Amino acid sequence: MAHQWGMVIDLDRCTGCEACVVACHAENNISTVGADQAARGRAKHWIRVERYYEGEFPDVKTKFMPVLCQQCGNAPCEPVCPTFASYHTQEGLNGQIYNRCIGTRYCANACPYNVRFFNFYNPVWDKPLNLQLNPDVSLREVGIMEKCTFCVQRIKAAEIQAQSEKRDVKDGEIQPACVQSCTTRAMVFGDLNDPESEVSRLARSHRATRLLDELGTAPKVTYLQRDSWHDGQDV
Amino acid sequence: MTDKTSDQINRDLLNPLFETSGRYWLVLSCFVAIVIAAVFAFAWQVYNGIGVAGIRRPVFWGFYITNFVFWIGLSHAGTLISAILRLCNATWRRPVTRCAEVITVFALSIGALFPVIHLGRPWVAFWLIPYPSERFIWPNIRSPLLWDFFAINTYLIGSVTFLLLPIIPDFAVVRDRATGLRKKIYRILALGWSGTPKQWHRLETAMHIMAIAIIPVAVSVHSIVSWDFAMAPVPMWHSTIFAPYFVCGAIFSGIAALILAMAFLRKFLHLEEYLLPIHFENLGKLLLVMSLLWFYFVFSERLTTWYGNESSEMAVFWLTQTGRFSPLFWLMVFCNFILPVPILAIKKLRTIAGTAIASGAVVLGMWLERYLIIVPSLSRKYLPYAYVTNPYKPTWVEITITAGTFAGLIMLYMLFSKVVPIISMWELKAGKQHVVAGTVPLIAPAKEVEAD
Amino acid sequence: MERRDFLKISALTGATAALDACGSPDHQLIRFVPEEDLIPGIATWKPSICTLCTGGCGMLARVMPGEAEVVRRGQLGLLKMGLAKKLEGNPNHPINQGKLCPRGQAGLQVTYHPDRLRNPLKRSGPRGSGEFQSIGWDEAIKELASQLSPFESGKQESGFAFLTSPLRGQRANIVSNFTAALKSTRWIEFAFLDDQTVRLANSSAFGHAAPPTLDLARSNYIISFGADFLSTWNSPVAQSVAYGQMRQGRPGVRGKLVHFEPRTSITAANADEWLACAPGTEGLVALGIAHVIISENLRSASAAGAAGNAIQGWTGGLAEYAPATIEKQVGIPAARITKIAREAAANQPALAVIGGSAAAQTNGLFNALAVNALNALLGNVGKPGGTIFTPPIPGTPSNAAELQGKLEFDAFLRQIKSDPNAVKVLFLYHANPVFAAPASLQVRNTLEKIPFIASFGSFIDETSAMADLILPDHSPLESWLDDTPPSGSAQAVVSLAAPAMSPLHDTRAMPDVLLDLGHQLGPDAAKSLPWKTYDEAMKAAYGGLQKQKGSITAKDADDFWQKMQDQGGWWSTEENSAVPTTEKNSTPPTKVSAPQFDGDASDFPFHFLPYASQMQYDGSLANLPWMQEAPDPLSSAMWGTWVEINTQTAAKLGIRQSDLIEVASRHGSLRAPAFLTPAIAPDVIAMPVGQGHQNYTRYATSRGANPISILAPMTVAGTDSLAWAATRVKVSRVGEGKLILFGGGLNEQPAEIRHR
Amino acid sequence: MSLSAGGFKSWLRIIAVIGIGFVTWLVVEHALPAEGQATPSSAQEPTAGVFTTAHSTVTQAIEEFFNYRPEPTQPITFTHKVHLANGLQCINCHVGVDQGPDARIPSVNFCMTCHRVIATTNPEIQKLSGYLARGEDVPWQRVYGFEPSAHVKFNHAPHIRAGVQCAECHGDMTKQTVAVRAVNLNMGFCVQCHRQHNVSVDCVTCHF
Repeated sequence: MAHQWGMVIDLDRCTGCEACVVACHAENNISTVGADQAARGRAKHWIRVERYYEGEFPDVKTKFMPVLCQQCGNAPCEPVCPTFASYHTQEGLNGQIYNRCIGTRYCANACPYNVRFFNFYNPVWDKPLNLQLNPDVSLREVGIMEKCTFCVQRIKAAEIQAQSEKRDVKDGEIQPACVQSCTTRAMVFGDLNDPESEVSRLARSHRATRLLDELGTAPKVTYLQRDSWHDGQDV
Repeated sequence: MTDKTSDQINRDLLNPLFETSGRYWLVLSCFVAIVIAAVFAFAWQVYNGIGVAGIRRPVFWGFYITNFVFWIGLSHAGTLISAILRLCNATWRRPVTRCAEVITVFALSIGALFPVIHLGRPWVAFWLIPYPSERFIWPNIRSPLLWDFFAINTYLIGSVTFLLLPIIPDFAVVRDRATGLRKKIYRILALGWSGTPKQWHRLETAMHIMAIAIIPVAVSVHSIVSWDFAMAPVPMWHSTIFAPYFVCGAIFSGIAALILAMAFLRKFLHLEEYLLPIHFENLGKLLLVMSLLWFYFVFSERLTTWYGNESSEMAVFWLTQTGRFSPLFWLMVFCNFILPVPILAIKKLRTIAGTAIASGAVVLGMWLERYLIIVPSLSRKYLPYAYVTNPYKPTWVEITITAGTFAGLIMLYMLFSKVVPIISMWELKAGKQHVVAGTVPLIAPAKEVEAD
Repeated sequence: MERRDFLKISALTGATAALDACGSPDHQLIRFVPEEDLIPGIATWKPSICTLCTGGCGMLARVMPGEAEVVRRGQLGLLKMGLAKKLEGNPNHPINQGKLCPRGQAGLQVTYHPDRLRNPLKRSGPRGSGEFQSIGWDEAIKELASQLSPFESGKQESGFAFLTSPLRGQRANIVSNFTAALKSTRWIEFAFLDDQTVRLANSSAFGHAAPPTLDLARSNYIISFGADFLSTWNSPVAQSVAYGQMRQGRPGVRGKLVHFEPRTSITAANADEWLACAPGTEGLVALGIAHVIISENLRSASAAGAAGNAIQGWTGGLAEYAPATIEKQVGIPAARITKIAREAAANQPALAVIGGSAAAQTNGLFNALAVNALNALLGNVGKPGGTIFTPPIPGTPSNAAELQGKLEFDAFLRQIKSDPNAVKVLFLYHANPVFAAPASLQVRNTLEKIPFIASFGSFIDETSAMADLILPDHSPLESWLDDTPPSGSAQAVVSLAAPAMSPLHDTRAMPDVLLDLGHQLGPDAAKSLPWKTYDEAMKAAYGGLQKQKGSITAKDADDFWQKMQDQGGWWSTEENSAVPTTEKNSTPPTKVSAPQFDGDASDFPFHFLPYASQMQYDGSLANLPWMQEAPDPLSSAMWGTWVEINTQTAAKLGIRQSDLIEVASRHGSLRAPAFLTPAIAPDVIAMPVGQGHQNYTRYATSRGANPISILAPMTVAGTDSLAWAATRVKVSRVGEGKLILFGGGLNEQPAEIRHR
Repeated sequence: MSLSAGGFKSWLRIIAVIGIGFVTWLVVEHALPAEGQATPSSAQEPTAGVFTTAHSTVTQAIEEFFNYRPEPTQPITFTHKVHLANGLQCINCHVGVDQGPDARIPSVNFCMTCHRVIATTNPEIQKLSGYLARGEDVPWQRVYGFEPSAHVKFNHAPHIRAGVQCAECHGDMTKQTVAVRAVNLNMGFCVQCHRQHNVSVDCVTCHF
């Protein structure tokens, strides 16, 4: 049976430290664009930590929410791509096939989560920063759309490993870079088709919600809402 | 006009083909220069990357797609209008049809450029063509962009045919007058037209078929263009009203463009005796109707959004009504409704100058409309964190290319008027004959021959 | 020059890239023989240690073969070598348990930084001009030796001084021995964010001169006073891991976090209750809470023991600190203080912690002692779910000794100012006081007086730009490392790591250079530095742990040594957390002391609150592109600095988002764009430390403004550390500014709708 | 008549002036680039002396577009034929091919382990020892491999495990001296084989 990779993010654990953001940059060869381009809205962060304030001083609530590609089961970005560069993989990921992308940017407009990023110029690494580049991830050149892949290179590696050992991928064996670095263990990754996996278990929590679920995108990222405190007795 | 003999008609209308003033070349070269600048800008963009344009996350579409929709809209000037007029046999249409159809062909080909210009990697645009390869990959038929690709090509082929068919007899006339190399060329273009009853009859049938066929195509094209937006779950895009809204807007801007073109032709090609106030008045009435219709669409779109009060859509709504884009929005309303309606409604103002002014305003207003559909929605898309802080601003590249396409249309038009009589001569003659006879069949000369 | 161009081209053509398909060898760089035959595409994981902050996290470096452009034998060519590609937390390490913060992740870019110094440099232009010429190592070391030789023979205090960032483990040991060998007591550890105040308070209250270890994971109620323990304070990753556990790790139990700070730090943002008490009144609040607990007999005053006795009037029940009495002063309703006190007493185990700005006021020591007393009153010091202390490493001097006889930085400056000949040679290592000390201390002019300065840093920064000689250190990933984190774990921890990769450039490890020098200087020096190399020193120091009960069982010394490298260190297995000594009470009871502020409230209406940036920390990480482009968690700003100001206050002053505003104290002024936020006290102006470098690589130079520069030179009473939260400022709008934000909407509701 | 016409004309002019003025203001206000927004300086990126995935020259871009790659010229005319004839297996030298993505191309040290004693007089072997003497590795040129812009992540190991013979993709090396590009490894070739052995042809199997 095919896997359905999914993620759970516990907003009650997340501190907004952004370890995931930098880990993602390191793992996925995401180039920095520099101050000028960042000012022109060209910065690329496959995962970002959204911060919202509620209320006015002194009763201000601050909320953090990591947002990455939700790997929608019913993704608006997929049908609009004229060349199948953005398409649904057999394991339920929203694949982005760089070499097939012609840069219509239609997918990015269709995406309600704004998690798709475009290479307005060729990426640049001042030597020898290029020595850090992860050989398992390809470098996206100018005119190509890119986005979070759930670290598909790690998924593939684990699957090949499992296959060579004639077994199925174990739960927790695969950790995307963001999940691995998450300092509070707020993120959990796993197979939603396996009811026993931790991610499935957490996705059944009473705190589980999905981002912009009302749009019918069927996201595979589940958010566990922030808990409240009453005398320490709370489930 | 009725007292003009066919010789006079020939003389007046063929005059531009055989005599060219120095001023013509001067003006032409200006426009050519602008076009060249645009080509350079595009080359610059290909070389450095699309980043030289002003687009930014999440406003990934800007001037280019605006122009795309605008030009496709403009292209509804001719074919649709002239087809309708032909079918319902409006005699006054005769001098108008051709300059209308010409606009269609040129505007369409210019509009079709933009999807390629706006690509991140234009050199692989050919992947939109479904061609067999050993990789078993085909384009994605679910994508509205692919629908565009087919719709636009169909429409282009259709309108080119529709334009060329009625030119054939005029080519023949030119052929008979021209000399030397020109004669050779026009001989080929005339396809051996000799004006036999059979040829007239076939021309008639062909025109009939085309006139009927082209209308659904024209309507479908702009519906599909509208679906580029309506199919995406973006606030204020995802709306069922878009298809008719766009078609209406297209015809609206199309008529406006036609009136402008006629006004200029009349002035510069000295066609005062042929393009008469009556033509402008009638087209003006059409424009008035479309203006009211357009306002109806905008109103109902805005009303439903506001009444529905869905937060993600309200963000966009207020951004255009009172927010950063409100000046542009209200200018649009002014240009498309407040200014043209009185001018066109009051008979005294519905003069050539009046309609021309109204049309100019409408063309601008319709361009703004497209801009206001695209940019505000993308800068207010769902999650507030992704709202743009510093807005989309076009760069010199986008502006140059845009200017270049406007110059391009005029350039092509000027060149065209030098190779083809801009008014269908034989239809004019036919019209004259049968004003006398009192009956107005579609193709008169055939009857003539029978009479003999 | 031509050669360089050619290299550029070869780089552009992707000769160094994944594919060099076409062409022939003579169009490419020569290739050196690789040390070992590496198998391409296969990754190995090598333990390492994060040195970027005081946390002391253990790391695993993912090393893969790659082709690097390197200079060998004075010739440039390609070398197949193992390259670190990714850093992850070491899952076995007791401190960070497999996790790593954004700063740690970015450690890679230190190694591969384009502006990293590649070989020894000698000053060629006038001092500070930044003109250097490359020289060989032998020449460099000879130069140093000639400078130092007079001191070694001398008897009295010599003119040698060693200025470093806070060091631990054998690095510290070698530096101190080296300094001693040169007959000098001037080893100065400098850092903008030092924890001296907290250490002192802990030492007098609990007998442990160490920062606390917070057992959040098992705690039910946490009261934090300005300690941004989820971001930059103490051992952030250890605390974050525990925090996650505290929130959702225990079925049926969810701990509560209450945070007192004038602005919303990352910790405040995650608190269940954030209370903006007036700056400097944290101690009062703590005593207010204690008062409620005592007066309502929720716990007896005596329970606080020594910590309580350190506060005047503690035994009397702190009548004058009743919430109703202090609420005006602290700006928090009495009811809430009372409520918190009752909750804390009811939800055991509970703990209190102080840090950050609360301890960086002029009355910081009092605040710390007050919080310690409260902590002791809550009764969980040294117990599970409370504040505990990392036990000392068996067989090594306890870190209590580290406080004694250490020359403080401003004392050092005073010495030079009073006697220009006091210091003749200064060694610099990773300390950048010219940037990280208030301009009013005139660090640059003072250090100018020193005839000879040598730096071991890997980068040119404001301070090392003044050096006469630069001997670049390896990057952490390229060198041996050891660390003995004083906090963050209930186990005694010794981290140790062999080089994860071989050096890219012609650099040498600072400890090895010191040992070389020592042996060249003479017999005395050689005696006090008995090891040939740095790793030998470590082997000698930690060999004894083999007998201790810990994470490694080895058959012999070499086996133990090897296992220690494989594991990334040694740690005791059972949690024998050090017990606080309650009977010892050295200091006389301290009276309540009100905070002093520089500049009077009428001219300078705002409190100025600099804070450690999540990304650039204290400024030492501003040179890393990832740290520049990663959006700040709260402001989402990139590639620059900003001034946080309350929305209403800004409205009063006519300041709009991203306007350029001027912040002026009595000691200087700076300009930066405004960032409007509701989550800061109306009378407080906050600003992240880290930007505003004048000379710190291509990425950080002249970017943003440096809040430290306008601070007043005030110290925390009873200590020598800078009271960096004790400055008052005024602000005014000067024009349009440029603020690069990644995030757009600040609030959940789109503004267009909210205003209707 | 003429009067009214004249009145009308002047009225038109006023409208025109107002309209044009208003439009210009709007364009300046809303359409024209703000400073710092559209400065061509930002277009100068990427700067020289950097690593970039793009092509440095237009010619290169065109060559890749038409998938033209010149045959590599090897520094040493290494003969696979002889080595294989002498009983060596591919994997003896190309270590790691069954463990991970890439097969190793042996370093000069590795070759010299045998050639210290074998065929030392052969001029090509002397070239080899020459490299070692100069402390250089042999600058072997890649024969196969994908353009970076193909974004292909090929992994040898699973193919070896699946029992794919080296020859199927690299030609019969027992007949080659210096390795030549015997098989055109384009996507069609891969997909065809994957379909035959009904292995996944999901794009993300190879492209990520």
